[in-house]
Amino acid sequence: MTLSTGHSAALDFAQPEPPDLSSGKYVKLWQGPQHPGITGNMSLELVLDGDTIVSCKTHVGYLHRGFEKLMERRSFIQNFTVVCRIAVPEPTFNEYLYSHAVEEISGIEVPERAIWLRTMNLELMRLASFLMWIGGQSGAFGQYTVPNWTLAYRDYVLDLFEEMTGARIYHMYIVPGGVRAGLPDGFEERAREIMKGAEKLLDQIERVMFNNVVFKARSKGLGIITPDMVDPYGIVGPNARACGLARDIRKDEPYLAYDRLDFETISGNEADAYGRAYLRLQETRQSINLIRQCLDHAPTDGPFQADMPNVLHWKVPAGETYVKAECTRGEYGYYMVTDGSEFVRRVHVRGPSYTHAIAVMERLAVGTNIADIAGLMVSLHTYPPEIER
Amino acid sequence: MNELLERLQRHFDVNNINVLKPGMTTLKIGKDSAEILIRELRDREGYTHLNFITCIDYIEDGIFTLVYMLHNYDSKHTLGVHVDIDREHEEMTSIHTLWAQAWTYQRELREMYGINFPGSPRLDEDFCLEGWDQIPPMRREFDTRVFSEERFGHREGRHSEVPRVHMKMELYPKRGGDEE
Amino acid sequence: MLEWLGKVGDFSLTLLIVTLYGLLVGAYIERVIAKVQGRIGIPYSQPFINILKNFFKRTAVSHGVMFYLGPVFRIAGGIGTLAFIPVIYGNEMFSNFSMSGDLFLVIYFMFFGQLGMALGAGESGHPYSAIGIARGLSQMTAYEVPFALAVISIVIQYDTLSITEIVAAQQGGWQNWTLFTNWVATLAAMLAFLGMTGYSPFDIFLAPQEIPIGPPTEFHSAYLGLLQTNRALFGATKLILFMNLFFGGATGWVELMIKTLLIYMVAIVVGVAFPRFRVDQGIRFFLKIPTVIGILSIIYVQMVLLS
Amino acid sequence: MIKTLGTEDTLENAGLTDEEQQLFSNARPRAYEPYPIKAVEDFANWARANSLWILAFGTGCGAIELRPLMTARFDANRFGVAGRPTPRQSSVFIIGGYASVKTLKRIIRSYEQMQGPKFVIALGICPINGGMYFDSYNTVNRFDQYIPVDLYITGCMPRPEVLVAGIMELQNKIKAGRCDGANRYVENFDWYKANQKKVIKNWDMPDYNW
Repeated sequence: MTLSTGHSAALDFAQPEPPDLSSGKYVKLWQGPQHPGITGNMSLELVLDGDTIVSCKTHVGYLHRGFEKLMERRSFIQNFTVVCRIAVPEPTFNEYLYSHAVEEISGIEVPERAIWLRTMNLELMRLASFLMWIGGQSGAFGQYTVPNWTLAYRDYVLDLFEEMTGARIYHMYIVPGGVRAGLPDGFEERAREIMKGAEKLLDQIERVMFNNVVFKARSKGLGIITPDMVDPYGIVGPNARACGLARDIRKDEPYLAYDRLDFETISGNEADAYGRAYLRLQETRQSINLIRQCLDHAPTDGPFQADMPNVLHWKVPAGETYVKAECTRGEYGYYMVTDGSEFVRRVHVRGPSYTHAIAVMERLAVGTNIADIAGLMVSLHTYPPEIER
Repeated sequence: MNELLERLQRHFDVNNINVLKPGMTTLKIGKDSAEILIRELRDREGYTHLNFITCIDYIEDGIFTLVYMLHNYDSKHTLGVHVDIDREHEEMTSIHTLWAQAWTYQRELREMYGINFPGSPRLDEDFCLEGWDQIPPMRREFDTRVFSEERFGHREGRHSEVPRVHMKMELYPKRGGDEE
Repeated sequence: MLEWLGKVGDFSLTLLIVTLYGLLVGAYIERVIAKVQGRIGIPYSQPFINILKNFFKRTAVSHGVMFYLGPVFRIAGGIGTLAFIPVIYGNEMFSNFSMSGDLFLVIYFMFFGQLGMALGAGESGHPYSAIGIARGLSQMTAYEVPFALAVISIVIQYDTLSITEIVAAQQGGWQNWTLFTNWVATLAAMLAFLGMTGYSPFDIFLAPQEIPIGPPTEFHSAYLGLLQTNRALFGATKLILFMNLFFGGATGWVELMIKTLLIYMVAIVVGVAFPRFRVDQGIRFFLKIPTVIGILSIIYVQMVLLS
Repeated sequence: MIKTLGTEDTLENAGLTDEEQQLFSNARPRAYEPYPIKAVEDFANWARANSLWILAFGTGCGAIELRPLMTARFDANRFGVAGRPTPRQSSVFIIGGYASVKTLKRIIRSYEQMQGPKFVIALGICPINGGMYFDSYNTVNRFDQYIPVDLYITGCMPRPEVLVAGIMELQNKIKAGRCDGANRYVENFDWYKANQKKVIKNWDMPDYNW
């Protein structure tokens, strides 16, 4: 399928005129930050005409901790405890990308076993995050059975993390130079069992949620992203793949062990909320498949950590790099500039929600019903901490 | 790849071309022709994806280096366009007409570094901070630790250590932390 | 006079039993939902503790006179509805103030509470309350159409406006229940019942993810305690009304409990499986199939049963 | 309803415009007394402890472990804990870790709208002394300078098991009548307000959000 992704002149991203609130025709409504229908701690400033939204403004910054500033005054190894806190549902991607950027600049080779363990860790993270997302999408449309199932099952995946890394949420497992530990005894069998259960759960969810007539009625036609929006709006990940673009960093520019894994980029052809949700369901299955492959191929012995300089005196040579990985929401990137000192000069974290939650959301929200805002928001899979960092 | 760089060198005053790794190159261009270069890259060379815009503060040289990271999905190549601007007259041409998310980045840079992008929409609205009354926080002269202790106080009993010094004291207590 | 006072005393007892039963059945239903979701769910005492807690709150902010009166109207609507429904058939003590023509009065009272609530929530000034009210009232208008048609159908069928007489006509075995004699009207009414209970997919006026719980957003402390009491009472009352109209009524408390629980289950089975409709979709739903079934039920009565 | 009390007992509401001053109450909050009969108070505390409604406001990363807590695996519903989407009806405010200045303003607003008795649980080390964000320019270091905290739960993230244990501890404290954070807030109202206004520079809300 060929699609035009070029920039067309017809698309204009001019800010719409603010509606005249004093006319008494509109209602201004803040959705968030204290609102159960919002993803994380952010808020939408909505102007309504009846039930229809005429203007939407995203407000972020409620979780701003100034990570990029903090990292400039922490040594390289101290940074490592900070980075995973940037995104709570997927901390592993921060760990990996930070470690990868440092390794790339200082030329550290990561051992083979660590590469496989990292790949497995990232895929487990994708699985856990997708499970939570499916629950969120279902809950946003008022179906509370599926979130209970998926969140409970996500806990089993978190148990795997706990075995592997010692922590449920903030693993701090992928360190510069490798990983912190190998796999415990019996991990493989337990992981396979949980993968089996996850597949069964996904089948049930497909029956309960995706074949549900009301879910279809709510999500079909909601928040359509056309292919010519993708590049001008910087849309990445499942949101872009759902409208037919086969773009997956894992396939296009393979990192870690992804060039040795057998998988295909999934792309859909319905770019509405339903299409995106269904694509993510398939990606969840893909993640399960990839975890199985990692379990098959991962070497069980050998070093999992490269020789590292004394981290207390660690000076990384001057350099610059941009590394990226495919997280559940799309391209997650770390841009790092070093100047040869013990401290990093500049780190910029590129989160996919940056554009999804602000530019895309503000455009897609206009004209939708107030009832669909929560569903639309979740359907774009936005997560505020990676916007404001 | 080299053809592209040659083409760019023919038409623009680009310098400091730096091939960081296969699939990623950075180059530097003057402030005035940067917007035209970026537009050219987007429309003619297929760099249709804007990864991000960011800024590096080189306080010792008195410059801000703006970094526009562009990506070409067809050639799978990332191009970093570096633009130096004066730290005292921090102003840059806005590219909000090229990408829909560009104004968000510019709004962030305005807040975090104080860089002005004339014409960029909603530039002076609060982005992350609210009621900020200091110099922009990401500038290197802003000391976040001092500010934090002044503004938010300090709880008795908490102290933080430099790990290197702390580990020296732990490992070589008799020698007063002297390693040698 | 004394007789009348005794009647009030009897009604108070009914009210107490029905409210307690409503709270208990609410807890049970919560536990059933929890089971479907893989949880254990709340203890049976939880609804009682919640209400107690709300009455024990030490501060309460008022938004005006109507804000006070909203929950009062609501519970008055609940009590009023129950007052004219005979709870146990053939038992003088629990037949309340049932009289000829009470069916219309009951339907009126069911509206009354909602309208009072609408005034109270409107006074709170919260935009989500206002949206919730608009949604709730429009949905109510929509589901009242099939319900009213079904009621008209059985009124024609039994040729009476008295609930007691309708129940009396259904006595003498399950084959006399409206469910079997006039299944078309029962179907229309049960579809309306889904909207009436406010579970998914028709919980659009509460909709936590959209308009944080809608009309009662600003209600708290004792106001909320009253609303919760009414929710239990009104919920049980609606069940009793449906049981009387369509499922043959009850001659004892045990029969009442079994029947109402089963009727409630209809809403729960649908509720746990479906997401929520958007408000326009919900209204369209009621005005399409259930309304058509409602009209058909009248035709059915006229053409089949009475010919 | 606009409450206007005597001048010596009112708040200034200096952050509001004249027009807005008409809309907001300027009354001071008052501490609430326990019921005169001890048995009634104990019974009330028992009811309060067994019906903890948590405000659905994920102020920080701690919110991520509240979902497992409320859903099938840990199911806090068993203990009478439920989520509540509006501050008016909730009695427990869970501060999910660090509080940035922008969020702190919303926390204050939500907290003051909650009806007493109300309780605050703070998760992690960040609200105690800043944690790993001790030098951040946008997160507060000592949360209890702005809002009184009844219970701290340690860990980053606190695991759901710890949250359950913390909730039980809170229940014990409430039953023993030792959760008086809301009263402390009222008694030291001026001190709290001064601290809040020290960090929140654009104070454009009433001094007490009724």
